[in-house]
Amino acid sequence: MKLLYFAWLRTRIGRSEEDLDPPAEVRDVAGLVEWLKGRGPGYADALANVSVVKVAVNQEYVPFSHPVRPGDEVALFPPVTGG
Amino acid sequence: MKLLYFAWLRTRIGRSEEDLDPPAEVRDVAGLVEWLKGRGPGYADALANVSVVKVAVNQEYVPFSHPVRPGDEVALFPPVTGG
Amino acid sequence: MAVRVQAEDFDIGAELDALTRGNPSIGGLCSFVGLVRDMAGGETVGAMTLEHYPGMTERQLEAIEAEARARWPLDATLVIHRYGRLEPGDRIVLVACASAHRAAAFEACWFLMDWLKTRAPFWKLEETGTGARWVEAKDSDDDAAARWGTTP
Amino acid sequence: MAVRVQAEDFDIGAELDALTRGNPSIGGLCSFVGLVRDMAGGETVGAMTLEHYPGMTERQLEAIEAEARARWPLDATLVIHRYGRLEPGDRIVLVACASAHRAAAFEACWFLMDWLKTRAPFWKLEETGTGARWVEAKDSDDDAAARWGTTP
Repeated sequence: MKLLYFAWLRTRIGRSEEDLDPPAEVRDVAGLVEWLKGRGPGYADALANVSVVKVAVNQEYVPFSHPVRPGDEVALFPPVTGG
Repeated sequence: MKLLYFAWLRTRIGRSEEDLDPPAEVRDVAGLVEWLKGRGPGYADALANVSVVKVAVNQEYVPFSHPVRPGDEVALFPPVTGG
Repeated sequence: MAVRVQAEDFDIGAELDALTRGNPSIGGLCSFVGLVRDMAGGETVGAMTLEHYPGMTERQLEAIEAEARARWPLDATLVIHRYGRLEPGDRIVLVACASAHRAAAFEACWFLMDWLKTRAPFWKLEETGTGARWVEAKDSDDDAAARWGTTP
Repeated sequence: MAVRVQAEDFDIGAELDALTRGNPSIGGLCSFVGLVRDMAGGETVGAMTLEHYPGMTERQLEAIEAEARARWPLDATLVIHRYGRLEPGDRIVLVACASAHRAAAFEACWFLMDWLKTRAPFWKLEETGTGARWVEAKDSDDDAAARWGTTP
Protein backbone atom coordinates (compact mmCIF):
# COMPACT_ATOMS: atom_id res chain seq x y z
CA MET A 1 0.00 0.00 0.00
CA LYS A 2 1.35 3.40 -0.99
CA LEU A 3 0.93 6.12 1.64
CA LEU A 4 1.22 9.82 0.78
CA TYR A 5 1.32 12.73 3.26
CA PHE A 6 0.92 16.42 2.45
CA ALA A 7 1.39 19.82 4.11
CA TRP A 8 1.72 19.67 7.92
CA LEU A 9 0.93 15.95 7.97
CA ARG A 10 4.01 15.49 5.80
CA THR A 11 6.25 17.66 8.01
CA ARG A 12 5.05 16.07 11.27
CA ILE A 13 5.39 12.52 9.99
CA GLY A 14 8.70 13.48 8.46
CA ARG A 15 8.27 11.97 5.04
CA SER A 16 6.14 12.56 1.95
CA GLU A 17 5.48 8.94 0.99
CA GLU A 18 6.20 5.36 1.94
CA ASP A 19 5.23 1.82 0.98
CA LEU A 20 3.69 -0.09 3.89
CA ASP A 21 2.04 -3.45 4.44
CA PRO A 22 -0.52 -3.01 7.19
CA PRO A 23 -1.68 -6.16 9.00
CA ALA A 24 -4.76 -7.97 7.69
CA GLU A 25 -7.01 -6.51 10.42
CA VAL A 26 -6.60 -3.03 8.88
CA ARG A 27 -9.64 -3.03 6.60
CA ASP A 28 -10.66 0.63 6.31
CA VAL A 29 -9.28 4.15 6.54
CA ALA A 30 -10.16 4.44 10.25
CA GLY A 31 -8.24 1.23 11.00
CA LEU A 32 -5.30 2.37 8.90
CA VAL A 33 -5.08 5.68 10.75
CA GLU A 34 -5.16 3.95 14.14
CA TRP A 35 -2.42 1.57 13.03
CA LEU A 36 -0.30 4.45 11.71
CA LYS A 37 -0.56 6.29 15.05
CA GLY A 38 1.33 3.40 16.66
CA ARG A 39 4.26 3.76 14.28
CA GLY A 40 5.90 6.61 16.23
CA PRO A 41 5.46 9.98 17.90
CA GLY A 42 5.46 11.90 14.58
CA TYR A 43 2.53 9.81 13.33
CA ALA A 44 0.73 10.10 16.66
CA ASP A 45 1.14 13.87 16.64
CA ALA A 46 0.10 14.30 12.99
CA LEU A 47 -3.00 12.11 13.40
CA ALA A 48 -4.04 13.19 16.91
CA ASN A 49 -7.04 15.14 15.64
CA VAL A 50 -8.64 13.17 12.83
CA SER A 51 -11.34 15.84 12.36
CA VAL A 52 -8.73 17.85 10.40
CA VAL A 53 -7.42 14.91 8.39
CA LYS A 54 -8.78 14.38 4.89
CA VAL A 55 -8.30 11.12 3.05
CA ALA A 56 -8.12 10.17 -0.60
CA VAL A 57 -7.95 6.58 -1.79
CA ASN A 58 -6.70 6.22 -5.34
CA GLN A 59 -7.01 10.01 -5.73
CA GLU A 60 -10.68 10.25 -4.76
CA TYR A 61 -11.99 11.73 -1.50
CA VAL A 62 -13.36 9.03 0.81
CA PRO A 63 -14.81 8.85 4.34
CA PHE A 64 -13.01 7.05 7.17
CA SER A 65 -15.32 4.08 6.66
CA HIS A 66 -13.93 3.48 3.15
CA PRO A 67 -12.11 0.12 2.71
CA VAL A 68 -8.38 0.02 2.04
CA ARG A 69 -6.66 -2.82 0.21
CA PRO A 70 -3.13 -3.83 -0.73
CA GLY A 71 -2.10 -1.86 -3.81
CA ASP A 72 -4.19 1.21 -2.94
CA GLU A 73 -2.71 4.70 -3.03
CA VAL A 74 -3.84 6.32 0.23
CA ALA A 75 -3.20 10.04 0.84
CA LEU A 76 -3.64 11.83 4.17
CA PHE A 77 -3.70 15.63 4.25
CA PRO A 78 -5.24 18.66 5.98
CA PRO A 79 -8.21 20.57 4.52
CA VAL A 80 -7.13 22.15 1.24
CA THR A 81 -6.24 25.84 0.91
CA GLY A 82 -5.62 26.50 -2.77
CA GLY A 83 -7.24 28.99 -5.13
CA MET B 1 -33.64 73.92 -25.77
CA LYS B 2 -31.43 71.27 -27.35
CA LEU B 3 -33.23 68.08 -28.41
CA LEU B 4 -31.35 64.82 -29.07
CA TYR B 5 -32.80 61.63 -30.59
CA PHE B 6 -31.19 58.20 -30.63
CA ALA B 7 -31.64 54.81 -32.31
CA TRP B 8 -35.08 54.30 -33.92
CA LEU B 9 -36.38 57.58 -32.51
CA ARG B 10 -33.62 59.28 -34.49
CA THR B 11 -34.38 57.41 -37.72
CA ARG B 12 -38.15 57.95 -37.47
CA ILE B 13 -37.84 61.63 -36.64
CA GLY B 14 -35.20 61.95 -39.34
CA ARG B 15 -32.59 63.88 -37.42
CA SER B 16 -30.23 63.34 -34.50
CA GLU B 17 -30.52 66.76 -32.90
CA GLU B 18 -32.13 70.16 -33.19
CA ASP B 19 -32.51 73.43 -31.27
CA LEU B 20 -36.13 74.21 -30.49
CA ASP B 21 -38.05 76.86 -28.54
CA PRO B 22 -41.18 75.18 -27.24
CA PRO B 23 -44.03 77.52 -26.23
CA ALA B 24 -44.22 78.64 -22.61
CA GLU B 25 -47.00 76.17 -21.76
CA VAL B 26 -44.56 73.28 -22.27
CA ARG B 27 -43.35 72.88 -18.69
CA ASP B 28 -42.42 69.22 -18.36
CA VAL B 29 -41.27 66.23 -20.39
CA ALA B 30 -44.84 65.02 -20.94
CA GLY B 31 -45.83 68.40 -22.34
CA LEU B 32 -42.74 68.55 -24.53
CA VAL B 33 -43.45 65.12 -26.00
CA GLU B 34 -47.06 66.07 -26.76
CA TRP B 35 -45.90 69.27 -28.45
CA LEU B 36 -43.26 67.38 -30.48
CA LYS B 37 -45.91 64.93 -31.77
CA GLY B 38 -47.59 67.86 -33.53
CA ARG B 39 -44.46 68.76 -35.46
CA GLY B 40 -44.99 66.16 -38.18
CA PRO B 41 -45.73 62.51 -39.00
CA GLY B 42 -42.18 61.37 -38.20
CA TYR B 43 -42.46 62.75 -34.69
CA ALA B 44 -45.99 61.38 -34.25
CA ASP B 45 -44.81 57.94 -35.36
CA ALA B 46 -41.67 57.96 -33.19
CA LEU B 47 -43.55 59.11 -30.09
CA ALA B 48 -46.79 57.13 -30.58
CA ASN B 49 -45.99 54.72 -27.74
CA VAL B 50 -44.40 56.68 -24.91
CA SER B 51 -44.05 53.54 -22.79
CA VAL B 52 -40.96 52.71 -24.87
CA VAL B 53 -39.52 56.24 -24.80
CA LYS B 54 -36.85 57.03 -22.21
CA VAL B 55 -35.91 60.60 -21.39
CA ALA B 56 -32.75 62.25 -20.10
CA VAL B 57 -32.58 65.92 -19.14
CA ASN B 58 -29.05 67.25 -18.96
CA GLN B 59 -27.77 63.68 -19.28
CA GLU B 60 -29.67 62.26 -16.30
CA TYR B 61 -32.64 59.90 -16.54
CA VAL B 62 -35.91 61.63 -15.57
CA PRO B 63 -39.61 60.72 -15.44
CA PHE B 64 -42.17 62.36 -17.75
CA SER B 65 -43.19 64.65 -14.86
CA HIS B 66 -39.73 66.24 -14.80
CA PRO B 67 -39.69 69.99 -15.65
CA VAL B 68 -38.00 71.22 -18.82
CA ARG B 69 -36.56 74.71 -19.17
CA PRO B 70 -34.93 76.80 -21.90
CA GLY B 71 -31.28 75.83 -22.13
CA ASP B 72 -31.89 72.20 -21.13
CA GLU B 73 -30.44 69.33 -23.15
CA VAL B 74 -33.30 66.88 -23.57
CA ALA B 75 -32.67 63.43 -25.07
CA LEU B 76 -35.34 60.96 -26.19
CA PHE B 77 -34.43 57.36 -26.88
CA PRO B 78 -35.64 53.76 -26.66
CA PRO B 79 -34.66 51.44 -23.79
CA VAL B 80 -30.91 50.87 -23.95
CA THR B 81 -29.36 47.69 -25.36
CA GLY B 82 -25.62 47.97 -24.75
CA GLY B 83 -23.26 45.65 -22.91
CA MET C 1 -11.05 53.40 -11.25
CA ALA C 2 -11.64 54.22 -14.87
CA VAL C 3 -14.33 54.40 -17.51
CA ARG C 4 -13.52 54.48 -21.21
CA VAL C 5 -15.86 54.72 -24.20
CA GLN C 6 -14.03 54.09 -27.43
CA ALA C 7 -14.29 52.77 -31.00
CA GLU C 8 -11.00 50.84 -30.79
CA ASP C 9 -10.58 47.32 -29.52
CA PHE C 10 -8.87 46.76 -26.16
CA ASP C 11 -6.16 44.36 -24.96
CA ILE C 12 -7.67 42.32 -22.12
CA GLY C 13 -4.35 41.09 -20.77
CA ALA C 14 -2.76 44.55 -20.72
CA GLU C 15 -5.84 46.10 -19.10
CA LEU C 16 -6.11 43.49 -16.36
CA ASP C 17 -2.39 43.53 -15.65
CA ALA C 18 -2.45 47.31 -15.28
CA LEU C 19 -5.40 47.09 -12.92
CA THR C 20 -3.70 44.91 -10.31
CA ARG C 21 -0.02 45.79 -10.78
CA GLY C 22 1.64 47.34 -7.76
CA ASN C 23 -1.21 46.61 -5.36
CA PRO C 24 -0.46 43.41 -3.43
CA SER C 25 -3.51 43.84 -1.21
CA ILE C 26 -5.61 42.56 -4.14
CA GLY C 27 -6.49 38.89 -3.75
CA GLY C 28 -9.02 38.49 -6.55
CA LEU C 29 -9.81 39.99 -9.93
CA CYS C 30 -13.10 39.22 -11.65
CA SER C 31 -13.66 40.33 -15.22
CA PHE C 32 -16.34 40.01 -17.84
CA VAL C 33 -16.00 40.44 -21.59
CA GLY C 34 -19.07 40.81 -23.80
CA LEU C 35 -18.68 39.67 -27.40
CA VAL C 36 -20.73 40.05 -30.59
CA ARG C 37 -22.66 36.84 -31.30
CA ASP C 38 -23.35 35.62 -34.82
CA MET C 39 -26.94 34.67 -33.98
CA ALA C 40 -29.78 36.62 -32.39
CA GLY C 41 -33.46 35.73 -32.24
CA GLY C 42 -32.88 32.81 -34.60
CA GLU C 43 -31.31 35.00 -37.28
CA THR C 44 -27.74 35.24 -38.47
CA VAL C 45 -26.07 38.51 -37.54
CA GLY C 46 -23.45 39.71 -40.01
CA ALA C 47 -22.45 42.78 -38.01
CA MET C 48 -23.82 45.33 -35.60
CA THR C 49 -23.43 49.03 -35.04
CA LEU C 50 -23.40 50.41 -31.51
CA GLU C 51 -24.79 53.92 -31.21
CA HIS C 52 -24.32 55.84 -27.97
CA TYR C 53 -24.95 59.20 -26.32
CA PRO C 54 -21.53 60.86 -25.90
CA GLY C 55 -21.27 62.60 -22.57
CA MET C 56 -24.20 60.88 -20.94
CA THR C 57 -22.58 57.48 -21.53
CA GLU C 58 -19.49 58.42 -19.54
CA ARG C 59 -21.59 60.03 -16.80
CA GLN C 60 -23.78 56.98 -16.43
CA LEU C 61 -20.86 54.55 -16.44
CA GLU C 62 -19.07 56.65 -13.82
CA ALA C 63 -22.21 56.70 -11.68
CA ILE C 64 -22.60 52.92 -11.95
CA GLU C 65 -18.92 52.43 -11.08
CA ALA C 66 -19.27 54.77 -8.07
CA GLU C 67 -22.29 52.78 -6.89
CA ALA C 68 -20.28 49.54 -7.09
CA ARG C 69 -17.46 51.09 -5.09
CA ALA C 70 -19.94 52.28 -2.48
CA ARG C 71 -21.43 48.80 -2.13
CA TRP C 72 -18.28 46.64 -2.14
CA PRO C 73 -14.69 47.06 -0.86
CA LEU C 74 -12.95 47.35 -4.23
CA ASP C 75 -9.30 48.13 -4.84
CA ALA C 76 -9.69 48.78 -8.56
CA THR C 77 -12.42 48.89 -11.19
CA LEU C 78 -12.45 49.26 -14.96
CA VAL C 79 -15.20 49.66 -17.54
CA ILE C 80 -14.42 49.86 -21.26
CA HIS C 81 -17.31 49.96 -23.74
CA ARG C 82 -16.91 50.21 -27.49
CA TYR C 83 -19.16 51.90 -30.04
CA GLY C 84 -19.31 51.80 -33.84
CA ARG C 85 -19.48 48.85 -36.21
CA LEU C 86 -18.52 45.44 -34.81
CA GLU C 87 -18.52 41.95 -36.26
CA PRO C 88 -19.25 38.55 -34.67
CA GLY C 89 -16.47 37.59 -32.27
CA ASP C 90 -15.50 41.23 -31.66
CA ARG C 91 -15.23 42.43 -28.08
CA ILE C 92 -17.91 44.93 -27.00
CA VAL C 93 -17.33 45.55 -23.32
CA LEU C 94 -14.87 44.80 -20.55
CA VAL C 95 -15.76 45.14 -16.88
CA ALA C 96 -13.25 44.26 -14.17
CA CYS C 97 -13.26 44.51 -10.36
CA ALA C 98 -10.38 43.79 -8.01
CA SER C 99 -10.74 43.25 -4.28
CA ALA C 100 -9.04 41.61 -1.34
CA HIS C 101 -11.72 38.89 -1.46
CA ARG C 102 -13.27 36.98 -4.31
CA ALA C 103 -16.95 37.36 -3.38
CA ALA C 104 -16.72 41.16 -3.58
CA ALA C 105 -14.95 40.95 -6.94
CA PHE C 106 -17.55 38.58 -8.40
CA GLU C 107 -20.57 40.43 -7.06
CA ALA C 108 -19.37 43.89 -8.06
CA CYS C 109 -18.44 42.76 -11.57
CA TRP C 110 -21.82 41.09 -12.11
CA PHE C 111 -23.62 44.13 -10.68
CA LEU C 112 -21.72 46.45 -13.02
CA MET C 113 -22.69 44.38 -16.05
CA ASP C 114 -26.34 44.12 -15.03
CA TRP C 115 -26.67 47.84 -14.33
CA LEU C 116 -24.69 48.84 -17.40
CA LYS C 117 -27.06 46.75 -19.54
CA THR C 118 -30.10 48.70 -18.36
CA ARG C 119 -28.61 52.17 -17.77
CA ALA C 120 -25.72 52.99 -20.12
CA PRO C 121 -27.11 54.74 -23.22
CA PHE C 122 -26.06 52.38 -26.00
CA TRP C 123 -28.26 50.97 -28.77
CA LYS C 124 -27.46 48.05 -31.05
CA LEU C 125 -28.43 47.98 -34.71
CA GLU C 126 -28.03 44.44 -36.04
CA GLU C 127 -27.44 43.61 -39.69
CA THR C 128 -29.27 40.35 -40.42
CA GLY C 129 -30.14 38.41 -43.55
CA THR C 130 -33.53 40.15 -43.58
CA GLY C 131 -32.19 43.67 -43.08
CA ALA C 132 -31.06 45.96 -40.28
CA ARG C 133 -33.04 46.02 -37.05
CA TRP C 134 -32.73 47.74 -33.70
CA VAL C 135 -32.24 45.27 -30.89
CA GLU C 136 -35.11 45.33 -28.40
CA ALA C 137 -34.44 45.61 -24.70
CA LYS C 138 -35.05 42.35 -22.82
CA ASP C 139 -37.23 41.93 -19.75
CA SER C 140 -34.63 39.45 -18.50
CA ASP C 141 -32.09 42.29 -18.38
CA ASP C 142 -34.49 44.41 -16.31
CA ASP C 143 -34.99 41.46 -13.98
CA ALA C 144 -31.24 40.93 -13.67
CA ALA C 145 -30.71 44.59 -12.76
CA ALA C 146 -33.61 44.54 -10.29
CA ARG C 147 -31.92 41.76 -8.29
CA TRP C 148 -29.46 44.38 -7.05
CA GLY C 149 -32.12 46.56 -5.46
CA THR C 150 -33.48 50.00 -6.14
CA THR C 151 -31.82 52.04 -8.81
CA PRO C 152 -31.04 55.54 -7.53
CA MET D 1 -12.20 22.68 -21.90
CA ALA D 2 -8.83 22.48 -20.27
CA VAL D 3 -7.16 22.08 -16.89
CA ARG D 4 -3.51 22.92 -16.35
CA VAL D 5 -1.40 22.64 -13.20
CA GLN D 6 1.96 24.33 -13.61
CA ALA D 7 4.77 26.19 -11.87
CA GLU D 8 5.04 28.85 -14.60
CA ASP D 9 3.04 32.05 -14.74
CA PHE D 10 0.32 32.41 -17.40
CA ASP D 11 -0.63 35.16 -19.85
CA ILE D 12 -4.23 36.14 -19.07
CA GLY D 13 -4.81 37.95 -22.37
CA ALA D 14 -3.46 35.11 -24.49
CA GLU D 15 -5.42 32.49 -22.53
CA LEU D 16 -8.73 34.37 -22.75
CA ASP D 17 -8.25 35.20 -26.43
CA ALA D 18 -7.59 31.54 -27.22
CA LEU D 19 -10.69 30.51 -25.29
CA THR D 20 -13.15 32.53 -27.38
CA ARG D 21 -11.39 32.77 -30.75
CA GLY D 22 -13.27 31.20 -33.63
CA ASN D 23 -16.51 30.63 -31.72
CA PRO D 24 -18.92 33.50 -32.47
CA SER D 25 -21.73 31.85 -30.53
CA ILE D 26 -20.01 33.05 -27.35
CA GLY D 27 -21.62 36.19 -25.97
CA GLY D 28 -19.93 36.45 -22.59
CA LEU D 29 -16.67 35.45 -20.96
CA CYS D 30 -16.27 35.62 -17.21
CA SER D 31 -12.86 35.10 -15.65
CA PHE D 32 -11.36 35.17 -12.20
CA VAL D 33 -7.70 35.57 -11.27
CA GLY D 34 -6.49 34.83 -7.74
CA LEU D 35 -3.38 36.68 -6.62
CA VAL D 36 -0.96 36.38 -3.68
CA ARG D 37 -1.73 39.02 -1.05
CA ASP D 38 0.96 40.64 1.06
CA MET D 39 -1.12 40.41 4.25
CA ALA D 40 -2.91 37.51 5.93
CA GLY D 41 -4.37 37.33 9.40
CA GLY D 42 -2.81 40.68 10.27
CA GLU D 43 0.70 39.57 9.35
CA THR D 44 2.91 40.52 6.42
CA VAL D 45 3.43 37.70 3.95
CA GLY D 46 6.78 37.76 2.17
CA ALA D 47 6.07 34.75 -0.03
CA MET D 48 4.17 31.50 -0.08
CA THR D 49 4.77 28.00 -1.36
CA LEU D 50 1.91 26.04 -2.89
CA GLU D 51 2.17 22.31 -2.39
CA HIS D 52 -0.14 20.00 -4.33
CA TYR D 53 -0.91 16.33 -4.99
CA PRO D 54 0.15 15.64 -8.58
CA GLY D 55 -2.35 13.44 -10.35
CA MET D 56 -5.19 13.95 -7.89
CA THR D 57 -5.08 17.71 -8.51
CA GLU D 58 -5.72 17.27 -12.22
CA ARG D 59 -8.41 14.66 -11.57
CA GLN D 60 -10.24 16.89 -9.11
CA LEU D 61 -10.02 19.97 -11.34
CA GLU D 62 -11.33 17.96 -14.29
CA ALA D 63 -14.21 16.65 -12.18
CA ILE D 64 -15.10 20.17 -11.01
CA GLU D 65 -14.95 21.46 -14.57
CA ALA D 66 -17.16 18.59 -15.77
CA GLU D 67 -19.68 19.43 -13.03
CA ALA D 68 -19.78 23.07 -14.18
CA ARG D 69 -20.37 21.98 -17.78
CA ALA D 70 -23.17 19.68 -16.65
CA ARG D 71 -24.88 22.51 -14.75
CA TRP D 72 -24.52 25.41 -17.23
CA PRO D 73 -24.49 25.71 -21.03
CA LEU D 74 -20.82 26.57 -21.51
CA ASP D 75 -18.94 26.94 -24.78
CA ALA D 76 -15.49 26.93 -23.24
CA THR D 77 -13.86 26.59 -19.83
CA LEU D 78 -10.33 26.95 -18.54
CA VAL D 79 -8.68 26.31 -15.18
CA ILE D 80 -4.98 27.04 -14.62
CA HIS D 81 -3.54 26.64 -11.12
CA ARG D 82 0.09 27.24 -10.22
CA TYR D 83 2.23 25.52 -7.58
CA GLY D 84 5.64 26.29 -6.11
CA ARG D 85 6.96 29.48 -4.54
CA LEU D 86 5.02 32.68 -5.26
CA GLU D 87 5.39 36.26 -4.07
CA PRO D 88 2.82 38.98 -3.31
CA GLY D 89 1.18 40.17 -6.52
CA ASP D 90 1.89 36.88 -8.32
CA ARG D 91 -0.98 35.12 -10.05
CA ILE D 92 -2.09 31.84 -8.44
CA VAL D 93 -5.12 30.72 -10.40
CA LEU D 94 -7.13 31.57 -13.51
CA VAL D 95 -10.67 30.31 -14.05
CA ALA D 96 -12.65 31.30 -17.13
CA CYS D 97 -16.07 30.34 -18.51
CA ALA D 98 -17.55 31.36 -21.85
CA SER D 99 -21.23 31.05 -22.72
CA ALA D 100 -23.86 32.50 -25.01
CA HIS D 101 -25.27 34.36 -21.99
CA ARG D 102 -23.64 36.28 -19.18
CA ALA D 103 -25.49 34.75 -16.23
CA ALA D 104 -24.21 31.26 -17.09
CA ALA D 105 -20.66 32.58 -17.49
CA PHE D 106 -20.72 34.40 -14.13
CA GLU D 107 -22.36 31.58 -12.20
CA ALA D 108 -20.16 28.83 -13.61
CA CYS D 109 -16.97 30.82 -13.00
CA TRP D 110 -17.92 31.58 -9.40
CA PHE D 111 -18.95 27.95 -8.83
CA LEU D 112 -15.61 26.72 -10.19
CA MET D 113 -13.68 29.01 -7.85
CA ASP D 114 -15.78 28.06 -4.80
CA TRP D 115 -15.50 24.33 -5.45
CA LEU D 116 -11.83 24.50 -6.38
CA LYS D 117 -11.12 26.24 -3.05
CA THR D 118 -12.59 23.35 -1.07
CA ARG D 119 -11.76 20.35 -3.29
CA ALA D 120 -8.52 20.84 -5.27
CA PRO D 121 -5.62 19.38 -3.24
CA PHE D 122 -3.41 22.43 -2.78
CA TRP D 123 -1.90 23.68 0.49
CA LYS D 124 -0.35 27.09 1.12
CA LEU D 125 2.70 27.59 3.31
CA GLU D 126 3.08 31.29 4.09
CA GLU D 127 6.38 32.93 5.00
CA THR D 128 5.63 35.64 7.55
CA GLY D 129 7.75 37.81 9.84
CA THR D 130 7.23 35.26 12.61
CA GLY D 131 8.10 32.22 10.53
CA ALA D 132 6.49 29.85 8.06
CA ARG D 133 2.96 28.61 8.72
CA TRP D 134 0.45 26.44 6.94
CA VAL D 135 -2.67 28.39 5.98
CA GLU D 136 -5.78 27.10 7.72
CA ALA D 137 -8.91 26.30 5.73
CA LYS D 138 -11.68 28.84 6.26
CA ASP D 139 -15.26 28.07 7.26
CA SER D 140 -16.30 30.87 4.90
CA ASP D 141 -14.88 28.86 1.98
CA ASP D 142 -16.90 25.81 3.05
CA ASP D 143 -20.00 28.01 3.25
CA ALA D 144 -19.32 29.47 -0.20
CA ALA D 145 -18.99 25.99 -1.69
CA ALA D 146 -22.14 24.77 0.10
CA ARG D 147 -24.22 27.47 -1.63
CA TRP D 148 -23.92 25.43 -4.82
CA GLY D 149 -25.57 22.34 -3.36
CA THR D 150 -24.41 18.85 -2.51
CA THR D 151 -20.95 17.85 -3.53
CA PRO D 152 -20.99 14.51 -5.38
